[in-house]
Amino acid sequence: QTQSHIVGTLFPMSGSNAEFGTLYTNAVQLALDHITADRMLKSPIELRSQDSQATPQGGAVGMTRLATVDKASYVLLGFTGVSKAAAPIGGRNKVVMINGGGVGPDLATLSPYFVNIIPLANKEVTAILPWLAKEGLKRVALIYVDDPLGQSINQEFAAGLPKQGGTLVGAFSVPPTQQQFGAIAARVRDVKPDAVYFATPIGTQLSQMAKQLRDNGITQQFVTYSVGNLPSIVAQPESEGMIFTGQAADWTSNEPKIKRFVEGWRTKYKAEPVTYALNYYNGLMLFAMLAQGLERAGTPVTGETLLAELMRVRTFQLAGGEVTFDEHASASSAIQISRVHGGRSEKIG
Amino acid sequence: MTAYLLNLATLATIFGILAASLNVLIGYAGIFSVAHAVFFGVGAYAGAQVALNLVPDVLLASLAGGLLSGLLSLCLALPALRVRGEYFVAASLGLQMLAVTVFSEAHSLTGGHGGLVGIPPASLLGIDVSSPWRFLAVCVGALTLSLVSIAILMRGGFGRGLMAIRDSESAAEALGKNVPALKTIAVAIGCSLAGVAGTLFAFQLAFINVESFTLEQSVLLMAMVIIGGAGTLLGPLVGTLLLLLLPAVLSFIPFIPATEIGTVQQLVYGLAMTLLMIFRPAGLAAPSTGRR
Amino acid sequence: MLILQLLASGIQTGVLYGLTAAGFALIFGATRVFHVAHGATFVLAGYAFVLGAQAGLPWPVSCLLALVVAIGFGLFMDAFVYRPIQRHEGAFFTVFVAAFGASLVVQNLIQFCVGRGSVSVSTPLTRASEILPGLYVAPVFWIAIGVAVALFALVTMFLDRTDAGVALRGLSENPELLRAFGLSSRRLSALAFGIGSAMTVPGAILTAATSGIEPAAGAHVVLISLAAAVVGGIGSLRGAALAGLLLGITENLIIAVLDTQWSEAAGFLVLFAFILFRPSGLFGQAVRR
Amino acid sequence: MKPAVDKALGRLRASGPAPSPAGLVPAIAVAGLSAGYGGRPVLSDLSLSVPESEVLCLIGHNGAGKSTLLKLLFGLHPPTGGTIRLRGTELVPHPSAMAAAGIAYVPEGRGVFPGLTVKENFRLALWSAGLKGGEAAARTEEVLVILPRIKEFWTKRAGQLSGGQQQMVSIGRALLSRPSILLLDEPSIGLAPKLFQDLMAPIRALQQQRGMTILLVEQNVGEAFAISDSVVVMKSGQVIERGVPADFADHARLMELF
Amino acid sequence: MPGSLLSVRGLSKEFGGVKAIQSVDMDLVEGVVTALVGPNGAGKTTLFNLICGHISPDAGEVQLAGRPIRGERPHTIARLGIARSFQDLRLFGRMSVRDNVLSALEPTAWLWQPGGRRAARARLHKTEAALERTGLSALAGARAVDLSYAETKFLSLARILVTEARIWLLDEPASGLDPVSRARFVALLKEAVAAGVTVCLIEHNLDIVTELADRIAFLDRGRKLAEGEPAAILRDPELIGIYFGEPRR
Ligand SMILES: Nc1ncnc2c1ncn2[C@@H]1O[C@H](COP(=O)(O)OP(=O)(O)OP(=O)(O)O)[C@@H](O)[C@H]1O
Ligand SMILES: Nc1ncnc2c1ncn2[C@@H]1O[C@H](COP(=O)(O)OP(=O)(O)OP(=O)(O)O)[C@@H](O)[C@H]1O
Ligand SMILES: [Mg+2]
Ligand SMILES: [Mg+2]
Repeated sequence: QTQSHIVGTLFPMSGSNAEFGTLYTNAVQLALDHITADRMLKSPIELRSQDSQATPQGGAVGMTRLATVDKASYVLLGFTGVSKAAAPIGGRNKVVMINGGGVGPDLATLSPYFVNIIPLANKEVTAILPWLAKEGLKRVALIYVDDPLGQSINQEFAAGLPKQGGTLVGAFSVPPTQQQFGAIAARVRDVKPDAVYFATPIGTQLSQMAKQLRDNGITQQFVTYSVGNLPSIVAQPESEGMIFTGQAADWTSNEPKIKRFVEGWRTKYKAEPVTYALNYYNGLMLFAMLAQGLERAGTPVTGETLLAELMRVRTFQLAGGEVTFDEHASASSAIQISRVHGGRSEKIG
Repeated sequence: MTAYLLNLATLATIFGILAASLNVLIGYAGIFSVAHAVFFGVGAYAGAQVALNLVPDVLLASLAGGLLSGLLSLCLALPALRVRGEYFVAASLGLQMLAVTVFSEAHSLTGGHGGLVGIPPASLLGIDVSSPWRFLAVCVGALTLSLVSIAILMRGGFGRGLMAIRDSESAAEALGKNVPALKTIAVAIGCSLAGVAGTLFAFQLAFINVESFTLEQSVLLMAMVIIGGAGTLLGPLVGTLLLLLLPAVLSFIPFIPATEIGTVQQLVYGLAMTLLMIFRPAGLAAPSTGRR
Repeated sequence: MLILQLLASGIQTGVLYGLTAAGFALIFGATRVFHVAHGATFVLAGYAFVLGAQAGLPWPVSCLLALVVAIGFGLFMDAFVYRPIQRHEGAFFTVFVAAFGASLVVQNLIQFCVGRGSVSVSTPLTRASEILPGLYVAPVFWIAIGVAVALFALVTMFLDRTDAGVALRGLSENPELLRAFGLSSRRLSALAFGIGSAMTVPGAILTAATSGIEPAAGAHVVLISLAAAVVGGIGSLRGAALAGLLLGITENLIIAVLDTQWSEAAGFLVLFAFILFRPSGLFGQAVRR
Repeated sequence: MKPAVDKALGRLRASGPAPSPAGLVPAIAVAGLSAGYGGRPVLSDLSLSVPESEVLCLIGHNGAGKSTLLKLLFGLHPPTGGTIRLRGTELVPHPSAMAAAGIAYVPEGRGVFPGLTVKENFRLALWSAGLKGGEAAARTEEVLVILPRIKEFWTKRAGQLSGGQQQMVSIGRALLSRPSILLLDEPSIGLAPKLFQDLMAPIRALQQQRGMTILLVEQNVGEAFAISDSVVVMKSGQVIERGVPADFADHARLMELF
Repeated sequence: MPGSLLSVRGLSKEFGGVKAIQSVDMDLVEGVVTALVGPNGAGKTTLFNLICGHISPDAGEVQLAGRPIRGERPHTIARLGIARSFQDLRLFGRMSVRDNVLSALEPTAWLWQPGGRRAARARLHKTEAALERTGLSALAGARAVDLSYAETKFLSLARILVTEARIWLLDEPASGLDPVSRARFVALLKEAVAAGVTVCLIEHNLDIVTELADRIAFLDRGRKLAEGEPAAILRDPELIGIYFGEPRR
């Protein structure tokens, strides 16, 4: 028995985004179970958790703590603000940071040590545009949170829709704290869209948007990106029929890795898994693979060696399929389109 | 471990400056501002812009941050000259909410919700002070300077003038105090110091966005001052240490389940605030009241 | 039509703001306590209702449960937090910090016990139908107006007509003197907290039905209450209610021309302007010392 | 001059500290009473008896503890030791209990709610005395007979009244409960001397007619003595002298006592 | 009027229908003690507030040694040498007794004080002397809120004592004092008058008025009804009727 590998998590565990923190932690826990069961590593993995509160300051303090006190070589984190604050600290301390939740396009180039295992949001918009055209949904109204994510989605639509013969008939930005959407509904109705696209990174906000728009007589098609895959949203009656994109993650697939993840999740947490969870599951799995390679080669496992290993291998077989990292260590994988139906999500393309 | 402690210590120092500057308003001048984070923010953005676009010199950036905050503090002085007590609290609240909106909408100046990224490492008059130890030293220097100047000012006639206004504005006027001028200066001093703290914060984090300058931050700052003891020199520091380090200490407690750490922290935090106020209403650093 | 629709949603938001703000103003007016935990009362009432409904209780029972929880929390804060502090020097801001701490405790306790997401009740009453071309109004619109107006009338009548109401006004002026009259200032302040807290219940229940309620929802509620209480003139129920309505309408109407992130700011701009240009509020008397 | 004072002093000492007429239980008797604010003692081991149906004037230097004593007697401030007996029965003072036992208290300063009308001020007093309907009306009428001028400003806000009028309302509302014991704390402050006399004359008449007991704290010795039956002097939280007003007529002697 | 240091001409003020002061003329003559007498609500305090600039008059003129001061800010008027006390004292409650007095000595306290250490020491000396005279030396370190009633009255006087004001406007400075303290208080005032201070005081206690005042100005319902020698005023049956009777509204 040698020294254990320290892996940190830096998720919001309190405040309005704490639902994500719980989800991500569960995913990491499941991955750890599987890694241990498979005896992938010689030394055990030890998890250390810090609360980022989804704020930059929380992220900076937590990251420093993980990097310098806990001496983690590998940290899983999420949220754009947190990522931005943590990235320089992690970079300075040579800690590999895995982002599986934040999808702002400005995350791509934060630091060489900053790895995006989730396809960034602009890629999701690119994937939904043809589908909208195919369905004849020409007039699109966008409700977006005014942050880099929302802005980039807005730009993607404004540029991409006309090419497909559609128009962005209205783009309404909201602050991240907004909870009342009755008035927005009035404006959305006013522009007579065929489809309404929601771009908010906050799950509770998305569910409120969907409910209040439906309540206020908006019957048009709802569309969103991977955030729509949260269990609380899928379960909500007002989400019925909502379309969302996400990494290709087919829960019904027979591919053994994904099957193991889905079944493991169902037995352990008595719930349906979501894409975000898969990202963080894969995040820890990726660590195990990298560390396994290093252990075999007799190289010590540090942030530096892990990153070198990642950039050397580039392509990994993770649950849900093959993932390739580009020169900025940002992943790309296939995007799938799903629909909420009867409180479950089903793949439609 | 050292780096972690250094980081915490630096943050504590920065918040120490903030709390001490807020204390000038709350404790001495009786101006109950819940908009202090606004001036913290203004300083941070101004300092960060200087560092990003001109030179990453702490002194220059702090000067810019402090000056801009001091200028904009007129927004706070204006209502302070007209109303007191609850009305002023409400006014500063309004200012805080407006400022948050402006911070998140003025993309070209503040980067919006995305914030300003990649603030370069700090230097001081050409010397690199970006290493944790050196930057802590800079911050401690700034804190010491602030505390000393606050102490000197508040022990002297200026401080007495402010406290007189705090206790009875009309009596202070009747004794020849120029109330509007004294109040405006006090607000300007408090807010410029907050701006300096903001600049240091921007350098320390290398990334800032509106989330650090919200109402919660303002209330937290206020709690630091009140819990430590408003109107005392060391009270704000005590309050800062307590409120800033409490979460850090709690995170070392092993038996709290990882998923609940945040909630438990906040719970203890809130409980500590309430209980401290019930049992030490005058603040921790205040002398236990003798007569009366 | 857009304006009309926004006006409608402004009125619906506004009457509930007004009612909650009037509760805050009542408490502040009578006891001089800046009850920042008013938002926590709101959230607790909302959760009590939702949990009651989810447990299968009939809705009147759930409402009653919410009422009991709200009043209970108000009384608890009065007796165990504010009163001990006021027994000391009772500085205004000490109360502020203590109340803020208590709100944090409530928020995190709910997170701990119930969960972090928002909860809501589904009811067909929130489904809007087109009553005029382009104007969609849900039954809750009428319910909100009806309940708020009725409750507000009831409370103002109580304050104007009954002995206890007169005593509450006396309490706001001089609690010590009330004791010299042989009345219990404690019981009266409990009364103020009871009624004031009860006034959050309709807002909480209807919010749970329309937009769902989350542990952190209290902050916004208390901000609005505070702003409305000041714009209305501190201590004036009528002023607070009217200002609440005004803030709700402003927030919504502004969306016709600006993006939503400006709507809250617009409300606070109104507040700021009021303080600068009419510090006594809509109905208050000037304060200067 | 000097021998006269000595003689008066001698007579005072001979009469003893608490001359209560034999066989009559005093209306109020306190023994060994002590109290303070935040640990600072104000009253220490104070004993005093107020005979039934008398006007007892309590004088003493500023801060002697006179107001504190009245507050204690009405239960507005807790004692730290000693006993309070009301017509022989010991009780723990509490405002509502004291009010129910027939004591009324008129505090120092203006004892009215300035924002309420005179009528509403009276209404509160009636409510606290548990009086309703016809009975309340009768009591109000009764007080308005004693102090008829209150009718002139019946619907005005108390804050708009002059000091004398406010004091009249304050005493009037105290009379609503038909108290057998009235505690008056410096009713003359801020009032012109004649005003005070005019105000107190009907109260004195009522007192004699009903046999009410009045404990009057006053600084304006001249006016107060004119309507008092006996005088008690307090110094630093203790009773140091007791006598009848005539005993203190000598100015120099009075100054010495302060 | 010859020797008039402060002159008030046609001063009027109305509060929402209440005519608190109606075209009042008054002169404070150097070295003369004027007592402002009148029933409650006569407008005495309001007159002080108008003179000191705490509220602005609707009409009228105020001159200090020939210089018009109407419309000046209160602190300017104070610095010109008019000191006032308040009916409700308005001490600086959370400051020490010493600081209460000291702050009265540094009206223009900016970020730094002119004169350096020596001037500061001189101010401290002056403060200690004032505390000594008012009998507060032993309490110099106590907070003002912790003082007893009589002590607060003396502190209020000490704050005025240290200023170099030529005119003192005192609003019921001795009300509620016990006879001994009152005697001490009056003695202090007499000393000040002897030293050349011009005093105007509002007082209900006619003993004090007769003991101190050289002149009486009689106010009722905002109007000055009479002014003159105390003996003359106090003999006027009509004025006495108003003063000792209830004010009729
Ligand atoms: N609420 C209070 N808190 C603290 N100390 C108090 C309080 N009330 C009175 N004291 C102090 O207790 C002492 C006695 O006060 P009290 O009011 O009983 O005196 P008094 O004899 O009525 O004087 P006066 O003639 O001035 O009315 C004084 O020293 C006073 O400062
Ligand atoms: N700021 C104000 N606003 C409204 N009314 C006022 C104000 N100040 C004074 N008044 C009114 O003006 C009148 C005169 O008041 P003032 O205080 O000058 O009387 P005073 O002679 O000092 O009486 P007292 O002897 O009772 O102190 C009163 O009717 C009072 O109610
Ligand atoms: Mg007294
Ligand atoms: Mg007056």
